[in-house]
Amino acid sequence: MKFSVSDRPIDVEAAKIAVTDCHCGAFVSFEGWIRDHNEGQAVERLEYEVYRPVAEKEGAKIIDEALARFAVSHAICIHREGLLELGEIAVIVCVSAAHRGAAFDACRYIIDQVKTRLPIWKKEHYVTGVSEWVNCEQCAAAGHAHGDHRHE
Amino acid sequence: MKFSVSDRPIDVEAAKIAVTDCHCGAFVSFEGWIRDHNEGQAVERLEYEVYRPVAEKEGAKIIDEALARFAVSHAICIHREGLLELGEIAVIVCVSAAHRGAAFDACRYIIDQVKTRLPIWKKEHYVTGVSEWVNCEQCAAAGHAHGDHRHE
Amino acid sequence: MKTRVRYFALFREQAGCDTERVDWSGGTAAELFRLMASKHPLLRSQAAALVAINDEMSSWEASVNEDDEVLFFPPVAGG
Amino acid sequence: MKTRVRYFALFREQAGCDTERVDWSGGTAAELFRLMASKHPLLRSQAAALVAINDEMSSWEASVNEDDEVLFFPPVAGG
Repeated sequence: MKFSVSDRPIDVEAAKIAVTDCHCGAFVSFEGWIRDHNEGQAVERLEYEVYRPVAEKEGAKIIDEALARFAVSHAICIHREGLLELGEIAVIVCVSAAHRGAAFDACRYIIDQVKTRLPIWKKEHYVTGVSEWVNCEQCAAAGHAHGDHRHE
Repeated sequence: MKFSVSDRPIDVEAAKIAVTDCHCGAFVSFEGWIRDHNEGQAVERLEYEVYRPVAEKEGAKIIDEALARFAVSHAICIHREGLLELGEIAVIVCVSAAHRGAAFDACRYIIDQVKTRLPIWKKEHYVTGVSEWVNCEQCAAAGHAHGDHRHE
Repeated sequence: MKTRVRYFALFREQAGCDTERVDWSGGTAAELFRLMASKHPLLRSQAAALVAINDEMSSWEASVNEDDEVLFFPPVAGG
Repeated sequence: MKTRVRYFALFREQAGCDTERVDWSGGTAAELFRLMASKHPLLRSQAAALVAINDEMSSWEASVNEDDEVLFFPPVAGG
């Protein structure tokens, strides 16, 4: 499975083995780690909600797009769901290729797309006891507060 | 040690632990693998010659440059020397950062610089019994045969 | 026309339910969202919100057909 | 003026030795390389070859000083 959702800790070694190939000279991996703060707030734990039927379909599409656009041999992505503690791996992307340029480009493409296209949401539980749904990257980058803008 | 040369198999887990940090949300790693062919020839094994006094000094400089240029928290690079078999890891770069963009950029910067600035050479041993020093990336990219051009 | 609507994450909390059936005159996914927002005062449209119809990602301008299931995704935040 | 020269990888094979002492009139690292190439017919300059003086990376235009150790690096190929 090129893209999958897991409710258990991600097996990094297994993900790497899935892209191992004696024709490949380059391996690039990305891991998203649960860090102890976000936008100035101290985070205690994190909760991922994943709508699997669409996430799995779109995730597989993203991997296929990366394989088609870049000269890479293998690519895999695993995303966690449920409650995660600090330091846990939320998402992993592994890519192997003959040469490193394509491996870097494909790995970055996959994680960029995964973060903006898949129906996955995270709720941060702060040390203050408050919890909050985290807005998408673009909204955060634009400096918008939650819910103060409209789309359509 | 941010940059080191190793004559034993690279401990991937230890390299990752060296950059682990609860303030970091992104981890990017690159591994160079010994592949079974190069420029059309079947490779049996590979030999790295490293001139350590300069490689270690320049390698540490490269890591420092990456830490100064990109918003990353930690970076490490380990390069093998001696005889390597197919599938072995020749070099690893691990970078951790608050955000992924800088982690990708720094990781790529480090491996690009390591490949062009450090006094490290590889000799490929082909299945035909022949062995040959591999030319630098730029020469290979320019399609030059060994020794058919002059510098200065 | 009957449509099944599903809410996720923040939208589920704002709507106060995860699924509902709606009987309406039909239209685009965007029009359906506005209709539901008028029913649920807390439900507010968000930049970068996404919509899927019958488990396929869709555009907000897509027409909703009879018996479609429409999924409203608030801004996603994977990884 | 006395200079110690060291060859690595391909250059070592072309020069047929890894270290030698040379007594010359002095000059730049590039001039020293050309002098050594005239002594060792197989030793040929290469694009992207590098030079270090006293274990510090240097430019080919740098002047070699008395008692310097000059390292000739053929095109590198790490990773």
